[in-house]
Amino acid sequence: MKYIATSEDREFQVEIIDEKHIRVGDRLLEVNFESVSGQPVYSLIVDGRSYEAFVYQGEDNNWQVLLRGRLFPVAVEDEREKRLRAAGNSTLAEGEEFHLKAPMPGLVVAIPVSEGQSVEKGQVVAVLESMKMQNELKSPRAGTIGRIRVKPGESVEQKQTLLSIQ
Amino acid sequence: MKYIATSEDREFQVEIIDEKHIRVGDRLLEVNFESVSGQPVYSLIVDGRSYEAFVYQGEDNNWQVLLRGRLFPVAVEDEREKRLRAAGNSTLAEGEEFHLKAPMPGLVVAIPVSEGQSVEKGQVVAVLESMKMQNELKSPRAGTIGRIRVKPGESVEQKQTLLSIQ
Amino acid sequence: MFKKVLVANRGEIAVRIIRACRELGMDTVAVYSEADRHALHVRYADEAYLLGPAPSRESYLRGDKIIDIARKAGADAIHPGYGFLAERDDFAAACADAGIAFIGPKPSSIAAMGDKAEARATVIKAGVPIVPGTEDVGNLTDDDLLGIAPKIGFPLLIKATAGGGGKGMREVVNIEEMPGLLHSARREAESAFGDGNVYLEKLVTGARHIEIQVMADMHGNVIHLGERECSLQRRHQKLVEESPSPIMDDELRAKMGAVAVKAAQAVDYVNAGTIEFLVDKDRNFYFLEMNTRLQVEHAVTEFITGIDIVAEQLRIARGRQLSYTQDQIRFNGAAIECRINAEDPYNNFIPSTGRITHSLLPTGPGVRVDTGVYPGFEITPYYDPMIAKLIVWGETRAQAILRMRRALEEYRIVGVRTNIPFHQTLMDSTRFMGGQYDTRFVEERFSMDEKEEYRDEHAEIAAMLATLVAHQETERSAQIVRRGERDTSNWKWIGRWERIHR
Amino acid sequence: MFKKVLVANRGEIAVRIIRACRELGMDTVAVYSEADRHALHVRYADEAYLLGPAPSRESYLRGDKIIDIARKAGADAIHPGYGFLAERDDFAAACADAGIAFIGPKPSSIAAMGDKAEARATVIKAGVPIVPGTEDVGNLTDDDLLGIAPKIGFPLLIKATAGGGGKGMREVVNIEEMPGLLHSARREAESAFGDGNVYLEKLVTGARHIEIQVMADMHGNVIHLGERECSLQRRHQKLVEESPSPIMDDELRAKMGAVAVKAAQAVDYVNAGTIEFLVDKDRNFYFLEMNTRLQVEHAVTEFITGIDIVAEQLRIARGRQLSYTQDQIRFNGAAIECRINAEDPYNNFIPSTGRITHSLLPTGPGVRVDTGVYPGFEITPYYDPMIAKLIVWGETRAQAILRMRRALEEYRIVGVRTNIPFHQTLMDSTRFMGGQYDTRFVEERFSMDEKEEYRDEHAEIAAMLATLVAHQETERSAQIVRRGERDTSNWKWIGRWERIHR
Repeated sequence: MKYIATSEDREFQVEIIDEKHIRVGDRLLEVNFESVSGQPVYSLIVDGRSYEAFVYQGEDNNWQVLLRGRLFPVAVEDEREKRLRAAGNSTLAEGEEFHLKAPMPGLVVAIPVSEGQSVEKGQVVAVLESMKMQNELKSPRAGTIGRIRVKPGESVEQKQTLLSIQ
Repeated sequence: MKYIATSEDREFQVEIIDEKHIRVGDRLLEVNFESVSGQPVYSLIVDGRSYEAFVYQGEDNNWQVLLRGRLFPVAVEDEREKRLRAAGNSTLAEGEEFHLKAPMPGLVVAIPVSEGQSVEKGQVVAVLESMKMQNELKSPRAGTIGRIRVKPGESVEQKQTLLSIQ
Repeated sequence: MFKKVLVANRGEIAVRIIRACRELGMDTVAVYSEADRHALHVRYADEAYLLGPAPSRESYLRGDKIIDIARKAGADAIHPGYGFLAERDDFAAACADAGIAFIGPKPSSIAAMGDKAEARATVIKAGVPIVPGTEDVGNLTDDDLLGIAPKIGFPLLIKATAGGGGKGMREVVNIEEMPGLLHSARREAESAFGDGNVYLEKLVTGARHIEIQVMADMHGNVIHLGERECSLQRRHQKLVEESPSPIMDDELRAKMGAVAVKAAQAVDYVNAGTIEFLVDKDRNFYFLEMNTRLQVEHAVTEFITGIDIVAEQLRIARGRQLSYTQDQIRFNGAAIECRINAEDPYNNFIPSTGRITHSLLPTGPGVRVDTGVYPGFEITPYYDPMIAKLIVWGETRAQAILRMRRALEEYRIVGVRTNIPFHQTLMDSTRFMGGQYDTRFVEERFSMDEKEEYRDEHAEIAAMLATLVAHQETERSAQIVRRGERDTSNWKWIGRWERIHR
Repeated sequence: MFKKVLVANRGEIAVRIIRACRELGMDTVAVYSEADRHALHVRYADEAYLLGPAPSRESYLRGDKIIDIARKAGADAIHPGYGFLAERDDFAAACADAGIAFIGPKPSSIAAMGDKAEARATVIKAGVPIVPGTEDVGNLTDDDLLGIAPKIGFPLLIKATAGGGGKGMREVVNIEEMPGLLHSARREAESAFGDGNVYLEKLVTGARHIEIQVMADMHGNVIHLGERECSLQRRHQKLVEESPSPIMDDELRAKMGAVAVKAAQAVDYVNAGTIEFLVDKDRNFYFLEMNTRLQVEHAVTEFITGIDIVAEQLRIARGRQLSYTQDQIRFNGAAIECRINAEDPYNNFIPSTGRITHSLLPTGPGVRVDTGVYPGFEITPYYDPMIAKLIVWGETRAQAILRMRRALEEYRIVGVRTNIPFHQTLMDSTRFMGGQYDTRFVEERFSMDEKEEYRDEHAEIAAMLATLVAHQETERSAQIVRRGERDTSNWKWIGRWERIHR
């Protein structure tokens, strides 16, 4: 699974390959990662270097890493979340019809709205399942649901239009 | 609830009166008893004296108390158990009919044997419930179940005969 | 010696005193509030008695109850530790009336030094240099003070006459803001000490806060155990103490020591006490106040002198002569103390409460940790945030700093945030290493995020750690979702959705 | 100094060495077995590399792998600690061949002292008194030994020439049992050191085991840091060490120290080493053997001399001169060490394994705990049962004993049984307090349950505690039963019973 971690204003591409390997940027690294005594204290041995840190979760995707007496705030997103954010952030002018597209391939779990229904900005208009997780797709603005092009249970391609909002 | 604790070859009558009071022999004591960090380490403040000890359970009713760098093996029985033991221990000659009596008032939960059935020494012949606990009554010797005088669901008085073993 | 000693305190200092008593073969009596049933001093003491509810006023400040308990338990002495009742002459007197030895100075000495204005007047007579300010005894009205202020000159400090630890202290840079500051200072002093009296003192800039440890017995012997450098403070709270002071030399130590002894003698002092001085850039020193009790940072002096100050307190209180003469006192190596507080250095040092779930103490050569907490113990908001003192010794100051860095790096406390990262950053700061700091350094010229090159080096590791933990969390929640799916298939579930939303 | 040091060990000594390196600004490399991923030395080191499976032969004894790792990691020195590869001259030589500094003596010195028979021959030449026994070098057959035995006289000891720590050691009281004991001794020595050679030594009765710490640099300077009294042993395993020895005086110390230095010089010794002596009732002393490495109990000497022996080892290995001359060495106060083992003193000291669920370290003045374990760490059966060393210092031996009692009482380790109660009983024993003990004291004249009056006093408290816990358990199980009842009523349940039993 691929993640984008932002630490000290630098973006790091971190891919979790398996239990023992990760790729950072284009470097394949052998890692040995363990939680100590079931505490939020983690021991990381990466290519022989041994590190221990407190890792606390902040809001959303923000983590606080206390390492060697310094605090590093780190934002971690996986690609899905990044796309979701992109999808959500796509700004648009009023009135103009907006086509909600699938940010990733997946299974339509639910369309909790019906055609003609008016929705608020941020209201959930579709639930899409992918990577064994269900992701709520929100309306980028207030409006009315136009045509709904998919039904629950259907699988959709990335970028396939799910419904439109007038 | 009353207990008999045997420590250093001495018998102590210890009665748990409530959360904060116990009676040892005829002395009423105020106690403050706490487990430390959810460990088998216990802090006891009794009439102002503060003690801390490890208390481990051994077999049956035997406890190991590690106090001030010394180990005290302590046997703890409640009256019920003592009576049960008395009942169980009551030795008897072969052949002679043995009348199993209720060691305490209670509810007959089960009679897992039937008349005429032969039983081993120590085999459970009756289950009696009292003080919200179920107590198995064992046959003091091998033999054959004679008359069964009680049925499950019946409540019985202390010393009431439950069944006989020939 | 005493048979049984009641320790009228809590936390690490109560534990420290119990240890000294035990090592001298004395029984110990702990007192505790409802919040402290599981506290270490209760667990370690031979006896323990409940004082009352968590708030100090209803528990650790209840001198009457404490004396009753001492009587009931048959304690022949009471050690007050620091804070709480330690500098209350009425409590010391009440102990005496009850025929219980108060392990500390005479009530008269506490009173004389406890009232800061009177203290100034007393030591002036003894020829001890003081910071310019209101010379006369307290009870001054705001008008008096506003009148005197310009003569002293700004900036100046408002200080509580009954005060200590910066409570009721205000800095005044001009006359306009002074009335408001007087008001808040008096209010704070009133609530902290039950005495709203304040006095004024010139603010010495670029000053160091250096104190001298003195010990005096009932036979007129008074010695000093050298200095402790306490300039590293935040909001008048000491954070780090060290001895020797980076600016000290034998000559200045001898001079300040002699003055400290004189100040103690001026109030006929007995037992352990500390004279606090302000030392300006030209190494002129001025008497600030005397702490008539055991000091939090006493362990720093214990490390470099090898003297067990608390044990010596107990002997003195019993009427023994001092075990040492001044010329037997040797200073060996350097010691540093970091006060470990339950507060978040990344969030304006706000106190952090909660249950300690895990802890790993630094140990090994030259390391001492005095603490009153342990895994499973709950840090409550009722008392001081200081949960431990980490003290190290080294043959040289440089070695002590390296050892302190090592120890801080090893120290793990999970469950509450601590200021350990603050200390780690401080120990790495060139100013501290150079010994170039004053009482304003921490607040005005110290930053938690210096050492950029260092941060760059570890930014990537931090990124990896955060990602690995985040991934773990994701997997975990994903599993929960999967489990959920087994119960009710998506199709049923979607049906429900549709019913609801049609 | 060195840039990066690999620590070829585990447990408390690996942690101890990492601390010294860190305080000298050196990077550290840990090696670990599959059982030790969570071990403290792995957590504390800057780098960590897996050696192999848990058994020592496949991990910590794999000198080849360790040297490869040192090369790969770019370590310029290896510290072997004690045990494992510490006294393997071939390993020391391999380090030298790999251009990596071995922090210890030259291979030739290790070899000379490692072979006990050769060692005896060597020191005899240097005029060092030895215990009568087989003077000639090893490789003796059982027949040879059986022939020599009567000349030496019984009782005597069979010792492994490659040995140490009592492995392969047997006591022989008559010729009849000797063949069998020779067999088992050789077998044990073979498996422990890969060398079944043994030699004989007269058994000195009522003897004390006293060792002298020596330090030697590459410039021919050799000094001693006084003695450590190590007579308190069980099955030839030291349990308690102290310095000074209760029987020592300056004159004897000077004599033994001089002899120890001579013995070290006899093998051209460099770095830290220890000469073990047997001292008989008349205070005659005999060379036993030399441990050519850091000793478990080195911290006792660190406490009374103020010298950081491990840091000094690192300096010496780098080619530095000793930081001290003999006449700069001062002995201050008294220090005692208790070895805390995971074993049950109430059950014939059988080792106890398991996860440590809770731990509370004694701290405060004059207390040091060196340990490699922490709450959550699993004690495995693969390695030495020693999980911690508790060392205390006091101005006098009496104070040190009182402090040790205090510290032992505070120490809490939950999850495994420990021998702390043994130490507590020992510290209370009049024989120990009087300093009247020899190497047989623990096994032959010490009992875990003395002090009857004490037991009577606490029998009742123990009864209360056991009862309260038992009651709590009863209540808990009762609740479980009650919960059970809610699910299926007794009546249904009885019905089932009847069906089954009709």
